[in-house]
Amino acid sequence: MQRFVVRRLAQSVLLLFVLALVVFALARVSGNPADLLLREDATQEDRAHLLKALGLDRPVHEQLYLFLAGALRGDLGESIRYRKPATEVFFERLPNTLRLLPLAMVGALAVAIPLGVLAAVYRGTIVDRISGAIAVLGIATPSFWLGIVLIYVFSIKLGLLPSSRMGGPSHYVLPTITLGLFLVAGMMRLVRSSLLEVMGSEFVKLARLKGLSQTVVIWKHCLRNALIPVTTLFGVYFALLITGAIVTETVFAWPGVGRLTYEAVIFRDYPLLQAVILLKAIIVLGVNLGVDIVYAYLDPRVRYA
Amino acid sequence: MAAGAPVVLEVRDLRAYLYTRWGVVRAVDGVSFALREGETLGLVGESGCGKTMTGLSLVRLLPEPAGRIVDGQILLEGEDLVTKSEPEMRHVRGRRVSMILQDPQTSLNPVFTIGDQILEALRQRRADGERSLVAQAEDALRRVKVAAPEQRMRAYPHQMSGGMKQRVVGAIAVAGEPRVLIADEPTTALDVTIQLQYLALLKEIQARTRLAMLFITHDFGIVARMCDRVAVMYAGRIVETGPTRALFRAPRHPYTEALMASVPRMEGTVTRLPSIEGQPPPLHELPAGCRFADRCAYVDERCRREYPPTMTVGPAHEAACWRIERSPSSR
Amino acid sequence: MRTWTLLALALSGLLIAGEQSAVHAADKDMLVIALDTLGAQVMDPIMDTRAPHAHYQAPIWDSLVGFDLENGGIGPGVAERWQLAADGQSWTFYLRKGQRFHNGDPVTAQDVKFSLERVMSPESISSGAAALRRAVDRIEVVDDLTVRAYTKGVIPQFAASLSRAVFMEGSVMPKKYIETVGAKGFRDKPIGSGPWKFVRSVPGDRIEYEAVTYPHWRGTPQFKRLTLLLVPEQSTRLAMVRTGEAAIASIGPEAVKEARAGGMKIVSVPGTMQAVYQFWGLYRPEAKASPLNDVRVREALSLAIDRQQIIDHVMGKEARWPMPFAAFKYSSDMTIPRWEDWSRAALRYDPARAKQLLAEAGHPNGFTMTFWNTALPGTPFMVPIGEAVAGFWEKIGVKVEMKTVEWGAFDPMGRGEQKGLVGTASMYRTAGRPEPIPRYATTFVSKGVQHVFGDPQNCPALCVDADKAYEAIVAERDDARRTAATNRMIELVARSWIAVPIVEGMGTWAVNPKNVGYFKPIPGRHEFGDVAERMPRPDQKPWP
Amino acid sequence: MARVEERIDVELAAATAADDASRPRGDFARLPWGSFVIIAVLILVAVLAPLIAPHSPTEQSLPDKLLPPAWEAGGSTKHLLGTDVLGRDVLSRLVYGARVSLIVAAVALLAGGGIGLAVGIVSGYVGGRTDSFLMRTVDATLTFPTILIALLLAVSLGPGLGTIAIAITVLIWARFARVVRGEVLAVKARDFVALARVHGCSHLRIMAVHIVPNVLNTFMVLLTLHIGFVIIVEASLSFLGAGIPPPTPSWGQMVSDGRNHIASAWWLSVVPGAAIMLVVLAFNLFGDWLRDWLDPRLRQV
Repeated sequence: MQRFVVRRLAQSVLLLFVLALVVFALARVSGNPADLLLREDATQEDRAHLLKALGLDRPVHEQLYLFLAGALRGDLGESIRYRKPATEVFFERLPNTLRLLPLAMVGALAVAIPLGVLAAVYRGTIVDRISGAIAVLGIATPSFWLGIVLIYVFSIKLGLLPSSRMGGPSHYVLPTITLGLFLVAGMMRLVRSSLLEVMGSEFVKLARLKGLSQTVVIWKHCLRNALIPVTTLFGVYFALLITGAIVTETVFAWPGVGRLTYEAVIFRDYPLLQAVILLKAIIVLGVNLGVDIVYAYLDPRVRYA
Repeated sequence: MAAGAPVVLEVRDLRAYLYTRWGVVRAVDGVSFALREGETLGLVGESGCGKTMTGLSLVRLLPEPAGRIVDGQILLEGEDLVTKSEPEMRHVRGRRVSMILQDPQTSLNPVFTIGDQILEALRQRRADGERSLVAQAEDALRRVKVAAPEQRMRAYPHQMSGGMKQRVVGAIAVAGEPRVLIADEPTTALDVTIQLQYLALLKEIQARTRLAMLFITHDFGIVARMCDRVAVMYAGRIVETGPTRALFRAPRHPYTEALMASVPRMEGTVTRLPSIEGQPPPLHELPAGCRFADRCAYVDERCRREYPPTMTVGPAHEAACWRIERSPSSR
Repeated sequence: MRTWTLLALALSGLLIAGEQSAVHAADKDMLVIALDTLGAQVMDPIMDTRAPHAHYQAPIWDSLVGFDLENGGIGPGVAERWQLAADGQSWTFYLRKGQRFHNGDPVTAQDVKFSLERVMSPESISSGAAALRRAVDRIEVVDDLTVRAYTKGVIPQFAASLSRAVFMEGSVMPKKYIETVGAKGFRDKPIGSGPWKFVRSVPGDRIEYEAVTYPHWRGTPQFKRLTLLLVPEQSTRLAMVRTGEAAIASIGPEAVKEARAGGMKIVSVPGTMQAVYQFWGLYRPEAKASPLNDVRVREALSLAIDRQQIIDHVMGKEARWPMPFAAFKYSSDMTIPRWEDWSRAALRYDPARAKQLLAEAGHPNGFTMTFWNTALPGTPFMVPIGEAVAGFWEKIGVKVEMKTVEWGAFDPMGRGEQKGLVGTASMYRTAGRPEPIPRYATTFVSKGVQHVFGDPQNCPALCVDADKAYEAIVAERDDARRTAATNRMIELVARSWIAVPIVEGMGTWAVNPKNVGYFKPIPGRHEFGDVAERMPRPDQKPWP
Repeated sequence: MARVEERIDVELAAATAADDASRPRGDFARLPWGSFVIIAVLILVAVLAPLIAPHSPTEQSLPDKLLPPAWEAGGSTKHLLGTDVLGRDVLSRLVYGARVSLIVAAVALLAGGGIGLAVGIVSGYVGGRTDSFLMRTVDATLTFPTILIALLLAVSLGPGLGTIAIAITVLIWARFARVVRGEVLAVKARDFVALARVHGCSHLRIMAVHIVPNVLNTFMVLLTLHIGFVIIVEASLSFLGAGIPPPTPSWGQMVSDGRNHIASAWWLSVVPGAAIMLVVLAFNLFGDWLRDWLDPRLRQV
């Protein structure tokens, strides 16, 4: 297992290096933060002063060298907007996202697995149709619209739940549903189809031949096999979510890293943008590595040499 | 086995159909036979004649939602399995009727250890408790001649050979000490040397437990070695049943005759093995009369019109063919 | 499988429980204001650049020059009064007695000198810093309560630039405190002399303040605590006000109907901005052939616009008929009545006359033009206004190729050689300022950033006149003559139809009458950083 | 070690391809007439937009802004589905919006899908170091904020349909590449590929003749199932202010603009939202059916 992890880390480092270059270039092409900070009546001289203060007056290759050298030391520069180290800004916001993300994913699993199993076992019946409808709903509903409708219904009309922002457990209900529905749709369909695939295999007959009940056969024998692809999808969705949370964090005023990415892009805050994308990539690669390890646990055939 | 052993399993006019997109497939279309304690009945026929479906019907494991038993009785020591509810059937499977499937590669759950899968089967039986389940599981493996059972218990299916896995499946099948064992071509996926060992093993188990065995195969060599009696199936029906010796020496149904002719003989020189022209009729468009009519050398106008009744042609030897009526003692 | 899910749920539960307690909606003593942005959310006046910091820094720091609370513009602040020296080269400020910083230190002239110098220091990136560096020669402490600033040349609106009414400068910072704890320490535990003390700042989420316990010249707060929330999505801000989680929320005109439907009160701050459209680089050779170079065409484009419909329908009546470019009812140095009459007549809706002018100019069935539609930060309703304007132009036969662009992408195009904009029109805005002339310098003077009349290398007659007119105003010491010169400049720009006002926008807020009592905003100032201390409790002063 | 990597991705391919495969063994897979009709209507509306739409999508009449749909109080039959904030006819914008959304979806899917297919085949077939590098790139691309690319392109290429399509393409190709690669691995493992190699076929021929046809049906299915995803991404980009710029009507922009009027003008976001849902439903059903129809294994059950 060690050799696999080491090889994977080596690949990731190489990839992060390439990603750093790409982000460095892309950010600078999208505009200059100085223009956004200057007032309309600022003269060229004012612009020069500001660029100097922000360290953007240096030639591009020098900026690149400073950025990469800094990155090796773990210093990703100072955010132009927040005037403090970009990593500090990122790690201030990360816990907020990590409060919402796992909850939405686990919640989605807790809903998707039973629904997926029911849809597979009672294929073609009303249960299957309902779960199919939920799946389409999940795929076809823009999350910002869902969030706003949920706020309108549950906090304005019914006054049951707080409308937004972080806070006690009741603050987590609506954002988790908004984030989770999209996940439930994808995962449920996967659980259903992979379960159907497994239910058709021979060892299921053998299990029933042992006199095991239908539920034991499904929940023990089949589900264990069916969940293997779900773990891989878990990794893919986590990567999507960590960027996709921008919309939900905006609607529910959740100060997470998704929203931070959006701000960094809008304000062309180069150091912050570079830091956010690199740190997110590290997290995603880490999570995917974790998923592969869980994968090995689930599927004995895949023991890493 | 003496003919007088008590009948353990009797199948009367069993019909099991598959409702598919292309119409109703009449896989088992009126099958009847009896199985005695300690006896091995061979169920023989070309692939697609419905023999596997017959086996699955006995344990009520026809593929959902397409397969359904539409008529007939399956009497296990007098109790009709067709009318039993699913929970009741759960007590039958593994404890009173068990089955060995064809492909060992896919019969075992890849993500559980061998030990887990055997213990699970043992737990289903009324635990007699005086020795721990693990010890019993190791005994079960020893009985099927698996070396070093303690290590093997912790192994995963993909770490074992085909032959080894089929032994484990066998151990699981007999763990519950069933009265009837259905073996659906258990050795087809194994190579020849392992085949013989496995068949000997089944014989040994049968001798010890006196269980009745229904052996489904298309290989006459195995039939000759393993089976006391043989039932030949064609297009969803049994066309001839009788003691193995009688069928090999004096087959009375043209299809059995043709099958026997196409088996290579040791004695005598044979230039070219005869084969039966044509194909068995599709099971969802079965002809009215005898289903072997198109391919039968002795077909006449009546054969096409009317399905022949089953007639006795010898001691415990029956066949369903008009030709018998026409010349009762042809041999 | 079961255990795996339970384990993950327990883990998340742990994370939730660990976070801080939330804002309780039912807390009577807490005034909650939901804003669409908290800017850089850095507690240091020299570190934020755009308007938002007038929201969240104003409660803590007083400005050297304050507000005229009744009709907008400047008024007494930390300095009770100030005087321009006879030679016009220096300004003397006389501080109000008995002012204290939150840590008890007295506010003195040394603090004022230190603050102004700190704003001009190299690491300061506040947007007004550049203007101050250009204006100030040196600063002298006369005595504990008097400070004098020497300017480079005569700068008529220097005092105004040290007030939040005009620019964002003039915050008075504690000299001794900053010198002891250093800049970082100052930013972590900021101290000012304003009516609210700093409590806590949660990045990207909220900033909490505590009222001072002694009376304050800006007004003694009725609420014990103030919280500014960052809620980026407008429909969410509106929801918070309706549920009472927030007392006040900043909304755009499009949400006014929805807010009223929910029983909220609407507070509109008149004269916070002016939505305009302008033509770029028409003087350049490559734009010579453009039909827009004909003043009759440009006037026709203005006459084609039904401004009343934009006010009533696009802005939901939360807007006013505009004054001339960058001018407002509270503007100084111009004769307001004359220009009110002018705007009624010149900016009228007269499509027939517009078509006639187009025909006279040789375009009876219209022509094609490019129109850049964008919205500056804080005024997203500029885009719908732009769409409406384009719609009106299409109605008189002009084919408009509209390009809607995000502000960060549009702004750089307006600087340097403006190659993308030459010969095109675009939406733009002027901020609510008492002095119109600095804004005229930016757009119409050849050396200005936008130089729509002409640049130093290529300055046609109109550009020369504008430069001369501007010089006349800046050099003029006498008020009456400066007003006449200003009028001339406004006349020149108005008749050019190159930069044309559309509507005067208002800062609109949704207010929950059960959370906060009746209050009046400061005319021209969209932000409430200087209003929070005068907001009464609902029982003290109910809404009419 | 590579073998193990393959195992994972074969699993994923089987799963993700089975992601929506219902494998209705023996189930009566009747033709999804419903989805055929909806898709046909959609394409018809998009093509004949100018004829069908009662008004021009950008024609404003401010006085009759925010009119409710005809069947509600205050609604007028002149505007069947009501009008928006600028008095434009919602039905006409919906009709023209169909055209825009379809074009964006088509360009993004064909471009993104195409690149994904190519990368997937190369990565799957070649395997080894290039394969794992490409897959790590796929991982990283998923973390890339689409909004950055959308904004960046808007700056350099100027706003418009093309910009959005390219931005979504960058997001899509990674998803396609991953699934196609898994499918290629599964196909490569089958005997007939080895057989072809034994007969001395060149790698290119093997890829073209053997690999592509087998991968195509998964690719087709993925295309249909991603239609919904593309429209939703466009809507989210509109919400963040980087979507298809006005005045071009697009469903995503309409839903996003309508969000401020949920209570007072519900139809502004519900109408386009319903349209998106209908289209996604139709394409999903069509995708499911297509998968069964194309899947050789299922044909001769």
